[in-house]
Amino acid sequence: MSDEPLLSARAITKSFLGMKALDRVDFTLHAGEVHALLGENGAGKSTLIKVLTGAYRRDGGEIRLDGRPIDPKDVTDAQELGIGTVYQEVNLLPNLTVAENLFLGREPRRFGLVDARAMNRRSREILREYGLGIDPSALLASFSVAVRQIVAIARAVDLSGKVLILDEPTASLDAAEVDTLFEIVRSLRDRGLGIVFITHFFDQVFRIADRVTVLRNGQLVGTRPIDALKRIDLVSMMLGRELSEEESHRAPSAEGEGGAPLVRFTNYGKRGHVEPFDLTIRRGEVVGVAGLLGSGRTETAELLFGIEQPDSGTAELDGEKLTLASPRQAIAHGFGFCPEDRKLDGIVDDLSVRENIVLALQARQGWAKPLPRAEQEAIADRYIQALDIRTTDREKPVKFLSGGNQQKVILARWLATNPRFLILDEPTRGIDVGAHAEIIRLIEKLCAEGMSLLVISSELEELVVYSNRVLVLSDRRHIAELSGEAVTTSAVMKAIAAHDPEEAAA
Amino acid sequence: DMTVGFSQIGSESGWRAAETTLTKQQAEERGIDLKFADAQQKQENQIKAVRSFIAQGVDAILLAPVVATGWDQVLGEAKDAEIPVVLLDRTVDAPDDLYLTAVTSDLVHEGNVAGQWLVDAVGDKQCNVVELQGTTGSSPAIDRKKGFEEAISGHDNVKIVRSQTGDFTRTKGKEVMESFLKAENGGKDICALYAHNDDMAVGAIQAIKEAGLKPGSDILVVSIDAVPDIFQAMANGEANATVELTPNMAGPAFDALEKYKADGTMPPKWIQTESKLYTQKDDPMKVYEEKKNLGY
Amino acid sequence: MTQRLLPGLARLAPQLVALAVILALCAAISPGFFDVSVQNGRLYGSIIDVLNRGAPVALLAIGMTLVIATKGIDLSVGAVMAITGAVAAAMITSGYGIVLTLAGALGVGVLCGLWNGALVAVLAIQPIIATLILMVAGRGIAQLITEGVILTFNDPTLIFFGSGHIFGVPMPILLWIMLGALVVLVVRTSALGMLIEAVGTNRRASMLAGVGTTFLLFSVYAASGLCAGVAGIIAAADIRGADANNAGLWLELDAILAVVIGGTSLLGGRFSIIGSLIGAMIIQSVNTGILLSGFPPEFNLIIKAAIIVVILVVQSPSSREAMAFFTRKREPATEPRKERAVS
Amino acid sequence: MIGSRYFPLATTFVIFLLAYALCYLQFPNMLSTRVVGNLLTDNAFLGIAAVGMTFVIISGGIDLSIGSVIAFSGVFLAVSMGDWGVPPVLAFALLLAIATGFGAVMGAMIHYLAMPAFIVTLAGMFFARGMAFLISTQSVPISQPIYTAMQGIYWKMPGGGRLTFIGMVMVAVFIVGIVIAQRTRFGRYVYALGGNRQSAELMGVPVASTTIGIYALSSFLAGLSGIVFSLYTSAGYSLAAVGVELDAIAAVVIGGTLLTGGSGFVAGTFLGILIMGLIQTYIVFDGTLSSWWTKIVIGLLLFAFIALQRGLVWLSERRGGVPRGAAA
Ligand SMILES: Nc1ncnc2c1ncn2[C@@H]1O[C@H](COP(=O)(O)OP(=O)(O)OP(=O)(O)O)[C@@H](O)[C@H]1O
Ligand SMILES: Nc1ncnc2c1ncn2[C@@H]1O[C@H](COP(=O)(O)OP(=O)(O)OP(=O)(O)O)[C@@H](O)[C@H]1O
Ligand SMILES: [Mg+2]
Ligand SMILES: [Mg+2]
Repeated sequence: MSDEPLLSARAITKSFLGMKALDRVDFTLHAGEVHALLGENGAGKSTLIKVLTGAYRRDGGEIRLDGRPIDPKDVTDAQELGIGTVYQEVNLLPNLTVAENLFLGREPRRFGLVDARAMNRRSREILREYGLGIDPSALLASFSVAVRQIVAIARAVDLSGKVLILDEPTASLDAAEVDTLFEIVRSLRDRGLGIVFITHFFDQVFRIADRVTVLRNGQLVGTRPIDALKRIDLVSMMLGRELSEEESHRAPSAEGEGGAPLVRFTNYGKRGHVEPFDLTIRRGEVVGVAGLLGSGRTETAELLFGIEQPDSGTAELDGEKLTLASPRQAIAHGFGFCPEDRKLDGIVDDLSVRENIVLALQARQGWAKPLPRAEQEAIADRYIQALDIRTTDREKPVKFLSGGNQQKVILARWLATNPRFLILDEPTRGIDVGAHAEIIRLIEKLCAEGMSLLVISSELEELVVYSNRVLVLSDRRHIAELSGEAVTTSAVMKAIAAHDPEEAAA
Repeated sequence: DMTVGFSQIGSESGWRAAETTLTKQQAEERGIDLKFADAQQKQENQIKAVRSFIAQGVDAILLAPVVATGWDQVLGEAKDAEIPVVLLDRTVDAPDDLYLTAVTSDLVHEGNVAGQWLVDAVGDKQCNVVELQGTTGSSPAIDRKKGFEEAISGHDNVKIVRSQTGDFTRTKGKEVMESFLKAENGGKDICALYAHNDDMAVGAIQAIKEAGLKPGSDILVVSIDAVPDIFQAMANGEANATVELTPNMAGPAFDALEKYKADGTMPPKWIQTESKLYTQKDDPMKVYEEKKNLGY
Repeated sequence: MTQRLLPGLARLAPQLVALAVILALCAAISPGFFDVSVQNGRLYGSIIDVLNRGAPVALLAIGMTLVIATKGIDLSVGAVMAITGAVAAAMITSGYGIVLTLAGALGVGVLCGLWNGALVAVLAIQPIIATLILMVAGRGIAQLITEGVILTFNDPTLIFFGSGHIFGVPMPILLWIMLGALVVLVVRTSALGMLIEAVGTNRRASMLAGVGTTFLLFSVYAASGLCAGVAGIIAAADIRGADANNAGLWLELDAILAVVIGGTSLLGGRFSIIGSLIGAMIIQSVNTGILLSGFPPEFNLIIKAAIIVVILVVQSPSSREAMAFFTRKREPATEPRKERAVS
Repeated sequence: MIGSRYFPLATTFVIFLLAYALCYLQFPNMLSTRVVGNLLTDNAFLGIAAVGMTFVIISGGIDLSIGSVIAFSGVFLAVSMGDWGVPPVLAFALLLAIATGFGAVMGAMIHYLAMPAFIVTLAGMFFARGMAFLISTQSVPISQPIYTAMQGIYWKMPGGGRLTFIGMVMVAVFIVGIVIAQRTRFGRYVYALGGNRQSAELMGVPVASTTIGIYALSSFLAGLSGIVFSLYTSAGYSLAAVGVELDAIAAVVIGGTLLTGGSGFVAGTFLGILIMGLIQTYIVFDGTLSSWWTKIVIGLLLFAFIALQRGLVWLSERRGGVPRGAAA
């Protein structure tokens, strides 16, 4: 680590519509370090990244790279300076092929024309380092969010001559993928790159980071070397207060298991999506769903919520036959579904926070029975407070909220419908520790009130904390179900491994 | 018997519909197999149609060209294929050996007849004329304007004070007339209206009435085409004169074609149809009854 | 209600300013522009003409706004006008009563809208193309009904819708104002407005939230068909005949223009019907102004293009930023282009 | 799955062949070199303009001005060569420069003023035709030796059909268009922009210059199409080519390009042009349709093609199970 910082930013200021998202923030990055950037949802992490890489123009402050002032006007400028970035939302182009995404703007050329063959060959080599054996000439759209995220990382890594910035790159990656990513990050660090890493997973911070910088409400709280930092200190830096419940563990409650069956799916499946499975969910029960990438978790949820139609099997609710021909029908029966891809399937970005929160409730009531404005406001305020959604006011278009806060808005949308059966696909993706604990507590409270939950999550630690039972999926098949005392991280890992030893070994 | 391809411009007005109807009728009467192609107002479609007729091997082609220019090539192809072409209602800017004959009226002459009528009607009185032009750039609009201006030139008492396009439609005719009336002192300064077709005149007549003036007397109305509705207006005293453009262009065309096919008689290069002037004196109701069922 | 109305009006400020400027220009060209007198018991004057002649575009713009709010577009409205006008003329001349005639014509308009809705919502054909089909075929259908001629009629009640008046106010003006008010009322007092905006902003997310997207799409296209139906009847009644060839020709473009000038984005989502109505009046003022100006018709298109460009430039987010920049020196609130990058 | 990207293209091709076969069964003359030659010649100007439109639509935009630009081009050429005495080659160069500049200005307005392409190009449509009116309202014949010479270039196919110069120009433009779209960086940028503008920007796509380039290209091709049109008709006319933009859009969409942007092929547009040409040829061969039935039948056939295409794509999606996001 040299003394001269690789990248340094001084007194960066940026405001949106009069609201200060960054207030004289300083930030330094040395060559050969992994620097974690932490903070609650809406603290200004993504904004800082965007300012540094020219995606936003800053209102004030100064940026230096290798001691020379730089002023990237757009992302292209930053790329040319050797700064590669993965922005928070997976920002690739699903309509291009994987290879085209990797090489957009710097395609290998022969005789002035793009050399597709060379491009595909090199893509295959690059992706192999990430353990991804996919066909680079296939459209990116044909792959899951996780795969897209890996491709985005691979692109940024390949672009970064000096600095690599990763904004929540691991949100939908599983343990094995994260390991692969960290190996690559370490080797880049050893080659002398500076790496900025944003995450909400503390484990990852302590595993990989050399220093951390914490932001709170757009202001710099401090930068510390990781060695001298305790977990609990970090949390209080972020929150500005102590978090007692953060580690709250819960023994799966007995009442959940004993509750009467609420929904039952028998031999439910769809060819090419998920093989037929049986699933019963009792009142007040949390069923966790674990599995590797592309194991069919999301697709299971889509079947259960009526987005996809099954070609075999039956569903019952309270012992009565049930057809789930559309999400609308599922909702009418008291179902809810927080999708994994919040940008595409979740938020309605031009509408306000209030409208986003009441959307599902209003849709269920029908257009002819509008919720009175006062009631809408009351509902919105209630959830803004309950979930600690950071927004200047409830009429702000939801697109101006930070990623994690958008996630909470969608959760609020479903809670507002007071569902009997709620499906959460990666509910804690991109959510900060405080909110994370909040959401887990909320999940527990909801089941205590008799709501049934199906939670899909890549974080096994989290999953085993609140699940009464855990379904394990692999290769689009339900391969195991663990319940009661058997719900432990290692048991889940083993179940996955039993099916696919190679992947679990990683 | 004969197969004849007919490339019609489109169906943009009642007059055009009548021409189509009459052509079909005439063909039927003579036992001619008529292939009809509507070009939707586009020259390129007409060229395509003529080419397709050639490819099909028809015996003759009737062409009502949407515009005068741009026919040399395709007419050349027809000539190569030895298919005679007869032009209907408008001529083309092409060497006249490329077509058999043209059956048309003289658009400039029509405007001239209308202008002449107005000049005679007003005598020495000062007369401010407003003009409703056809679609900007179309040949009837250009020629009918030219003919009218020729007729009134030299008569300093008659002058055009306002001229706008009414796109040959009733709606626009009415809308434009409304603004003419406002711009010219509520219509009190307007002595006559000249419309490039009857449809616009019919629309304008309504505008004049709604402005509280009497069309036909407060404001003279002269237009061109002689479609049935204008005769009704004339019968009511709301229109003064119209110049007929006969929709029966096909009759003379088929006559010429049949003679040519029978013994090779070359018809004259230009068969001009009459541009007859109708006024209120010509028993408009009777003409209306005659014309009513011609497919206008 | 008033608290919410005021910011709404503030949002329409650019449109209102544009309208005021254009009207002022008209008055400069034609001194008597604002004079209103009573002629035959009917209000009479250039400004009345603007309101009256703007009726078809205003009516079309009402439906078009809803369609555009769902991220759609309806190119068929001009043709639907021709069809409904033809149906009305055909029915009234063959002796059906005025009530049946109106019901028939409006019913056909709604039917056309439902057809478009089916193509868009059920067959998932892209709106531009789905409605292009009816745009092409519809005029043919109208001509089929009238057999290519102008089908004239003399029924006084039907004519009343075009050139009649109540308390001196011409019927077309009353109709577009009333229909506009009605639609605004329905859309804003029910949840329709919000649901339409949701569908237009993110159709998939709305579907997943249980919004009946299919129903909404059918409704907006049907509404557009209905509005086109009313416009078609007015257009026919105005000239006492159904001109299948020319009724509503190219008016779809004017209607879309009105919606955009009115501040509704072609990308769907937030919409303002009042804005669109103002937009329609802006367009008509330009048209009437051109007619009053006495310029030769060759200039019409250039003038229109220039005015559109000026209006849009003034309204565009970038220049609003620039203006804010110059008025409130050195306080650049946001970076417009980059803002879009995250939206 | 492998072919799914090209599936709409393949579908369109199969539909075209089937339709042609049906036409042939009814009118054996349809399968003559004359008809094939005519398909190329008669649609040359539309095809060239549609190539530009394909780029615009793939980028998520639309260009309503092309018909007017074609008309302007004709009038400009006719008057500049005829009345002003500009030598033909210079007139061509001048025209293409004007057209390209015009497109670039529209592109710049779309980008820098953040105005929707639909409206900017609508204003462009009014403006270009207005300029044509200002130059001349009349149709102006062109009688230049170079025109006669170019019109005289053709290959007479066996059976009497002609592969004309302008037909060949169109084919060449399509080939160049395919190469630009598929094999150049600009081409990739166009797709990127249509896929997701913000993502493209965050991935370092030069959005401003690409947008300007796209509309400049479209107007350039519209200008070229105008030259071809003036060759086709030997005249310039301010009322020419009304509504060509809609025909071009229809051809592009029938060719399998999504109006939402991001996906489609220039080659598909070629098929779209052929299909539209086929519809018209069929109607003329039939020759019994009245003016109104012509319109209705064109609409119905358009519908049939699109519905068929959707149906096939839908079937394949069901079978192959294209995952979510693919439609986005
Ligand atoms: N384009 C924008 N317009 C207005 N406000 C914005 C915009 N982008 C971000 N903000 C606001 O700036 C603040 C910081 O947001 P930012 O996305 O940087 O947070 P973050 O730290 O990345 O949070 P998260 O962990 O949830 O991703 C938030 O309050 C957000 O609402
Ligand atoms: N590693 C991979 N290699 C190839 N294809 C993959 C891979 N991972 C996912 N996919 C594709 O992504 C699709 C998405 O599957 P699905 O979303 O049901 O998985 P998931 O278990 O929910 O995973 P995720 O955590 O990514 O949401 C699968 O159909 C598969 O084709
Ligand atoms: Mg963030
Ligand atoms: Mg998933």
